[in-house]
Amino acid sequence: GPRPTPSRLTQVRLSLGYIPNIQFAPLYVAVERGYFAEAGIEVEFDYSFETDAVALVGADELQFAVVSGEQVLLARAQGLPVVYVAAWYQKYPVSVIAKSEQGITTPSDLRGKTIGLPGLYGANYIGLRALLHAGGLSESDVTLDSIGYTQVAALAAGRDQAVSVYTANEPLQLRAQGYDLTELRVADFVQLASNGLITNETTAAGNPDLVRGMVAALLHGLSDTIADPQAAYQISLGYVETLAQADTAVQKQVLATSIDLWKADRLGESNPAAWENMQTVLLDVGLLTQPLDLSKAFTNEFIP
Amino acid sequence: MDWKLPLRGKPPRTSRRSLHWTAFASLAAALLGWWLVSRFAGLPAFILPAPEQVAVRFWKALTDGSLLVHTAATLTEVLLGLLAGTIAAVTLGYAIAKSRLFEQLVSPYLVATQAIPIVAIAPLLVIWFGPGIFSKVLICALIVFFPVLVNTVVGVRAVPRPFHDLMHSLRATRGQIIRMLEVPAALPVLLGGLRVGATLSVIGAVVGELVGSDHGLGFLVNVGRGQYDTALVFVAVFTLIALALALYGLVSFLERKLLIWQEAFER
Amino acid sequence: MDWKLPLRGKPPRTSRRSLHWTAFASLAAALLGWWLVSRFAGLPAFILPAPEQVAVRFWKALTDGSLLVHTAATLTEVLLGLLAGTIAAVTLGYAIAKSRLFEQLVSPYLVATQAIPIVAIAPLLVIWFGPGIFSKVLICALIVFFPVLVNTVVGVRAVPRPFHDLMHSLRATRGQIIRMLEVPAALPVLLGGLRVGATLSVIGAVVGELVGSDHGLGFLVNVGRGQYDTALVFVAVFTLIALALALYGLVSFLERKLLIWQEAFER
Amino acid sequence: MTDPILIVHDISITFPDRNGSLDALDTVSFTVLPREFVCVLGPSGSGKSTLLRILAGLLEPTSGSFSFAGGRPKIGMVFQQSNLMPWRTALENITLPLELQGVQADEAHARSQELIDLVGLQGFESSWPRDLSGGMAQRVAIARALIHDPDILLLDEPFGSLDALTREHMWTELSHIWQRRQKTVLMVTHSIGESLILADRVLVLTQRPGKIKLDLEVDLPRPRADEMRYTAHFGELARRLKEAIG
Amino acid sequence: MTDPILIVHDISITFPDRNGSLDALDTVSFTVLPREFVCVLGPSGSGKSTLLRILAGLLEPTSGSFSFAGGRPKIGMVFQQSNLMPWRTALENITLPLELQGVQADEAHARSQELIDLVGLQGFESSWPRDLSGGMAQRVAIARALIHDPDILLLDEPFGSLDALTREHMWTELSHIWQRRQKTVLMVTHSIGESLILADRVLVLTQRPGKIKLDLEVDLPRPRADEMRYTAHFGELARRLKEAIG
Ligand SMILES: Nc1ncnc2c1ncn2[C@@H]1O[C@H](COP(=O)(O)OP(=O)(O)OP(=O)(O)O)[C@@H](O)[C@H]1O
Ligand SMILES: Nc1ncnc2c1ncn2[C@@H]1O[C@H](COP(=O)(O)OP(=O)(O)OP(=O)(O)O)[C@@H](O)[C@H]1O
Ligand SMILES: [Mg+2]
Ligand SMILES: [Mg+2]
Repeated sequence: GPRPTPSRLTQVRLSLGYIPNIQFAPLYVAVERGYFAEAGIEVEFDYSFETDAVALVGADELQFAVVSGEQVLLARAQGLPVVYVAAWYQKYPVSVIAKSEQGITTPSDLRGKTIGLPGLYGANYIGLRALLHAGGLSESDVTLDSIGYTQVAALAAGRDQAVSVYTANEPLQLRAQGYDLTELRVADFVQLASNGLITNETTAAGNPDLVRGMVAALLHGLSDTIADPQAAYQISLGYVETLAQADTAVQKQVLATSIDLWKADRLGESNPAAWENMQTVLLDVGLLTQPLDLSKAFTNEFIP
Repeated sequence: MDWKLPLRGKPPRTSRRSLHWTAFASLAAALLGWWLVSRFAGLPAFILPAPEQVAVRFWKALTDGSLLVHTAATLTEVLLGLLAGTIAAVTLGYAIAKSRLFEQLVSPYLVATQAIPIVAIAPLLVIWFGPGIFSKVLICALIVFFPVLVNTVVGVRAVPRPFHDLMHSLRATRGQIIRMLEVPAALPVLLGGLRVGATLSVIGAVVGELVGSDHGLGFLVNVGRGQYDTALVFVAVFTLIALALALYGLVSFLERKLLIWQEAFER
Repeated sequence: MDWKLPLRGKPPRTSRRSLHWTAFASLAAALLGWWLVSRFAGLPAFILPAPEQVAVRFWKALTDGSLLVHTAATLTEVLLGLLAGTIAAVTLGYAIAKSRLFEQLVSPYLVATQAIPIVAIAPLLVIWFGPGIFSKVLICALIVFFPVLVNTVVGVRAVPRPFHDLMHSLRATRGQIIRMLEVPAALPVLLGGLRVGATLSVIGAVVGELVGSDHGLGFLVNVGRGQYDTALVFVAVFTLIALALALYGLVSFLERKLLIWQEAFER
Repeated sequence: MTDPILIVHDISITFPDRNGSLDALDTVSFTVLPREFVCVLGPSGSGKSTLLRILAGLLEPTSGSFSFAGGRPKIGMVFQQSNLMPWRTALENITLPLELQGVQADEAHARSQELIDLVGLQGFESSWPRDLSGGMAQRVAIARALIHDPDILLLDEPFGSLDALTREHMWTELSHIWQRRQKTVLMVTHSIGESLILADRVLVLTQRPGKIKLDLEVDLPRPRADEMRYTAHFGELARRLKEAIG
Repeated sequence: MTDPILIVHDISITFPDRNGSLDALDTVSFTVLPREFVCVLGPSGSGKSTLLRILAGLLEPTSGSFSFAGGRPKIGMVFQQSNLMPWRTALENITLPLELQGVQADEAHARSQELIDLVGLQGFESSWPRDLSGGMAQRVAIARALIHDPDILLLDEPFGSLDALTREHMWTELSHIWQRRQKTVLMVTHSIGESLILADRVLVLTQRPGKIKLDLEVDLPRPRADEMRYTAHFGELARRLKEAIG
C-alpha cells in the first residue's frame, strides 16, 4: 500500500468503481514512483460502485473518481456538477463477443440474436447500443437478455448467442479457457467518450492546482505503464494482492489489451467528437431527453 | 401509618383511534423532518430529493402506468415466493422438530443455503432456472425460508407435554394432533417467523431483480440509479416499503384474529 | 381377546456417535455428487470447478495467508454486527413487547428499514459513516436486527401471567423481573431468533463487502468472479458457509446449555 | 365370576434422574373387573399419577405388562393439572373428544349442554380458560373426560380443588354415570372419605417406590351418602386405610 | 384490643367479559388483626382467589380499598396452581424469594435446607419441576412462600393435592410457624375441617358475586388435633359453615 508520507500532503480519496485490478496499474505506478507525492497529494483508493462514486463526487463528498464517459452526461442531465478532466481510455472498452460458430463478424450479424448483458444501464448497454446503431439495427431487431454479471456463463452455457462484455477482460479469459470467439470491439466502429478522471465544478474552480496535480500524476503513471508494461506489472503485484494468485499469462494480456485502449498521441486529451457521439447514442437510446452543453461536461485545460 | 400497595392491573387500554392518531402524527413528523433536511441541509437533489419532488415523480410514474406494472411484477414474485418459502419451511420445520436424526442430517445444508450470499449464486440460479420470474421467486422463497423454519421448529418443540398426553389419551391421529394441538400452540411463534419472512420476502424479490431483470421495482431502482434520477429511486423504495408494510400488516391482522386467546391481544 | 396399547414413551435416544456418522455420511454423499457432476456434466472449470481443484485453490489461499486475513476481516465485521444488532433488537423488542403505544409508533419504521434493499442504501451508509469497517458492521447489524427483534417481542409477550403475579407478589424490581423471569422464559424463542440472526449476519457482512471493499470474503468473491477464478469463489463461499455453520453451532450449543430444562433438550 | 377387564402384571418403572435413577413403581399387579370403581390412595410421590399414565399408554413401564379385555378401550382421563387448551373456550375444550371422533358440531353442542349443566358452568361456555377460577377449570376438565362416553375413566384427583358442596354433587353424579353407563373407573384421590364413598375397592400404594400395600374391598351398601361417615363399619375401613397410608 | 393489621373496605370487582361483564366480588369488607389466622371458604367461582390477588396487589378492585398497617408488608403467597418456574430446579424455586432480596447464595441454601426437610423433599433438590409429582410441586410452592419470613401469608388452597398424612403434617407445621413467627395468615380452602383446625376466624363468601355471608369466630382451644373433629362444638361450627356455604 501507499507509504507513510508527511502530513503536509493533501489527502485525496479516489474512487475507482471496481475492485483492485491490474487495469489500475498506471495509478499504482504513479503511487509507487512518487508522482502523487510530487504533486503534494496522498492518494487513497476507494472501490465503491461507479454510480455511487459519481453521486459522491457530485455532492462534493469525494473530489475525484474514475468513471465512464456516459455517466458524466447522465449525471449532468440530472444536475450533478461533475466535470471530466482527463481521458484515460481513448477507446470505449466494451466488446460484443460470440462463439465463432455463430459467424458474427459484423454488427449487422447481430440481427435476430439473443444478446446477454448485465442490465439496461451502464457501459455494457451503451456500448451495445452504439454497436447496434453502427450495424443499422435498433433494439427491437435483437432480444436483450438482462442477466446480471453472468454473461460469460450464459455464453458458455449457450443461453445467449452473443454477450456484451469488457474488451480487456472476458474475451481474454474465455480464449484462455480454449473458446473460439469472434469479437466486435465498439471502439472499432465508433469513438465514444470512455473512462477518465472526473471531479466536480467546485474543485475544478476552487482548487485547480489539486486537479492539475491529480491529472499529472495519473498521466505520468499512464505513460510509464505504456512504456514499460513489465515494470508496471511488477509494481502492481504489490498493490493487487490477488494478482499473484491469478493466471499470470492472462493478466499480462489484460494489461497489454488495456494499454491498447489507453494509447494516444496526447495522453489525457478528450476528443469533442467522442463526446458528441456519446450524446447522440444517449439521445437515441432515450437516456437523455435533450442535448446538453457538452463544453461544460469535459475540459482539457488540466492536461499538461 | 397506612399504606397502599402499588397496583398492577391490566394496563390501561389505548383506544384504536388514539393509536391511529399517533401513527399519523409520527408519519407527519418524519415527513416534516425530511422536508426540513432537504430544504436546509444543502444536499443536492440527486442525493436527497425533497418530498415534493418525489411526489411529482411518483405521480408521473403512476400516470404513465410504469409504476403499476413494476409493482405488480414484484408483488407477484413476492407472494409466490412467500407462499413457496413458507410451505417448504413449515413442512421441513415440522419434520425437524419431530426428529433429531432428521435435524442432524439436513440442518447443515439448510444453514449452508442461508450463508451463501445470494448475489454470488444468483448467476447460477439464472443459468439453471432462466432469468424469468422463477429465479426471483426462488430467491425470495430462499430468503423467507429460514426464519419461518426456525420458528416452526421452536414453536413445535415448545408445545407443552401435558397437551400431547391429553391428545394421546383421546387416541388423536397424527393429523388431528397437528391440526388441533401443534398448529394452534405453535402459532404465536410461527406467526413471528412469518412476520420476519414477509418483510424479507420483499427484499428477496428485489435482490433477484437487482441482479438481473427488466421489470419489477428492483429494476426501477437500477434505472433510477443509472440515470441519477434519485427521485425515481425514492419512489421505488417507498413503494417497496409500502409493500412490506402491507404484508406485515396482513400478518399482524392474522395474529389479532388467530391469537385472541392470548392476553396480549385482548387490549 | 387381549390387546395392548401402542405406547408413547420418550423417543429412543439416538446416540451422539451415530449422529456424527450420519452427518459425515451425508457430507461424503454431497461431495461425491459434486465430483460426479463436475466430471461428467461437461461444464468448464470456471462454471463448475471440480472438488480437487477447489481443494488445491483452498490450500494455496491458506498457505499464502490471504484466506486467513480475509476471513478474519469478515469474522470481525460479523461478530461486531451480530453483537450490535442483537443488543439493539433485544432492547427495542423488549420495549415494544411492553408497550402497545411504542409498538404503534416505531414498528412501521422498523419494518421500513427491513424493506429497503441494502444495496440501494449502502452508498448512503458509506457517505454517512465512511468506507471502513463501520458501514459493514452497520449493514450486518441491520440484517440481524429484525428476526431477533420479532422473536424478542413474541417471547416476552408469551411469558405466562402467573409468573408475573408471583414476581410481583414478591416485590421483584423491574430489573429482577427481566433477569429472573422474562429472560429465561423468552430464551427459547429468543435463541431461535438468534439462530436466524447469526446466519443472516454472515450475509450482511458479505453484502457490505460486495458493495465496495478491499478486504473480507465478499471481496474475495468479487476478485474470483472478476478473474474468472471460480475455484476462488468456491473457496470464499465455502469459508462463508463454514463461518455461518460455526455461528449456528454456537447458538445451538448455547441452546443446549441454557435450555436443559426443556424436555426436547434432554435427549 | 366375571373376567377382569384390566390385568396389570408386575409393572415397574424407573425414571432416569440427574443423580442416577428413581424407582417410581415396583412390581405392581392387580386386576379390575368390568364396571368396578377402584380408588388409588398413597402418599405424595408414590407413583399414583405414573400408574394412570402408564395405563393410558402415555408412558412405557420399565418392566411388566398390562392388558385390556375387548380391545383398546376408549379412555376418559382427568389429569392432575387441568390442562385446558388456552386457545379453546370452555365449551370447545369440553367438545374436543367429540371433535376427535368426528362427531358433527351441532350434535357435539347438544351433548355438551348436558355436561355443562352437570358441572354447573352455564354462562361460561365462551370464556377463555385464563378467565376461569381453579375449580371451574377442573370442572371443565371433568366434563371433557365424560363427554365421549368412554369405556374406562382414569381420574387423577379430579375433585382436588372443588368446594365441599360441588364435590359432593360431583360424587353423586359420578356414581350415577358409573351405574347408568356401565363404566369402569380408576380414580386417584388423597381423600380417604371420598374413596370410601365412591369405590368398590381401594388400592393403597406405599412410599416411593410404589408397591401395593393394601387392596381393600369396600363393602358398604349403595347408594352411599356423606352421613355414612359416622357408621362404625365406615370408621373401621377408614382406620385400616389410614394405617396403610401412614 | 389491638389495631387491625389489614382493613378491607367495600371492595368490589367486575371483570370485562365477552358477553358483557362479570361481577366477581361485591362490597367485601372485613378486618384482620395481627397474628390472626383467617380462612376463606366459599363455592367455586365465588371470588376467593380474586380476593387474595387483590390483597397481593395483583389486581385493582373496581371500587373500594384496603390498607395494611405499618407499611407495605412482605408477602408469602401460594397460588392455586403451583406455578413453579420450569427453568429452575426445585431448590432454586424455593430460594427465589431470597434471591430477590439479595440474600447470599450460601445463606439461601442453608435456609432452604430447613424448608426442604419441612416439606419432605430431601433428594429432590435438583429435580426439574416437570419431573415432580403434583403434590411435590405444591410442597415446593409452600416452601417458597415461607422461606423469606413474610409478614403475611396469602395461601390459595395450599394443601389441595396433598395426601391426608402430608396434609396433617403441614397443618401442624403451619400452626407452629404461625405461632412461633407471629405471622398473619389469610388462607383459602375448600375444606371445612381444615379451616376449623387452623383458623381463628372463618369468612364465608356467597355464590358469585362474592359477598361475605358469614364471619365466624373459631373458639376451639389450641393446640388442635384431628381428634377434635368429633367434639360437639366442632360439629356445631362445621354445621354452621356448611349451612352458610350451601
Ligand atoms: N381475569 C379474569 N377475567 C374474567 N373473569 C375472571 C378473571 N379472573 C376470574 N374471573 C371470574 O371471576 C370469578 C371468581 O373467580 P375466582 O378465581 O376468584 O374464584 P374462586 O373463588 O377462587 O373459585 P375456585 O374455588 O374455583 O378457585 C369466576 O367466575 C371467574 O370466572
Ligand atoms: N418424567 C419424570 N421424570 C423423572 N421422575 C419422575 C417423572 N414423573 C414422575 N417422576 C417421579 O416419580 C415419582 C412418582 O410420581 P407421581 O407423579 O406418579 O406421584 P403421585 O403418586 O401422583 O404423587 P402426588 O400425590 O404428589 O401427585 C415422583 O418421585 C416423581 O418425582
Ligand atoms: Mg399425582
Ligand atoms: Mg380459586
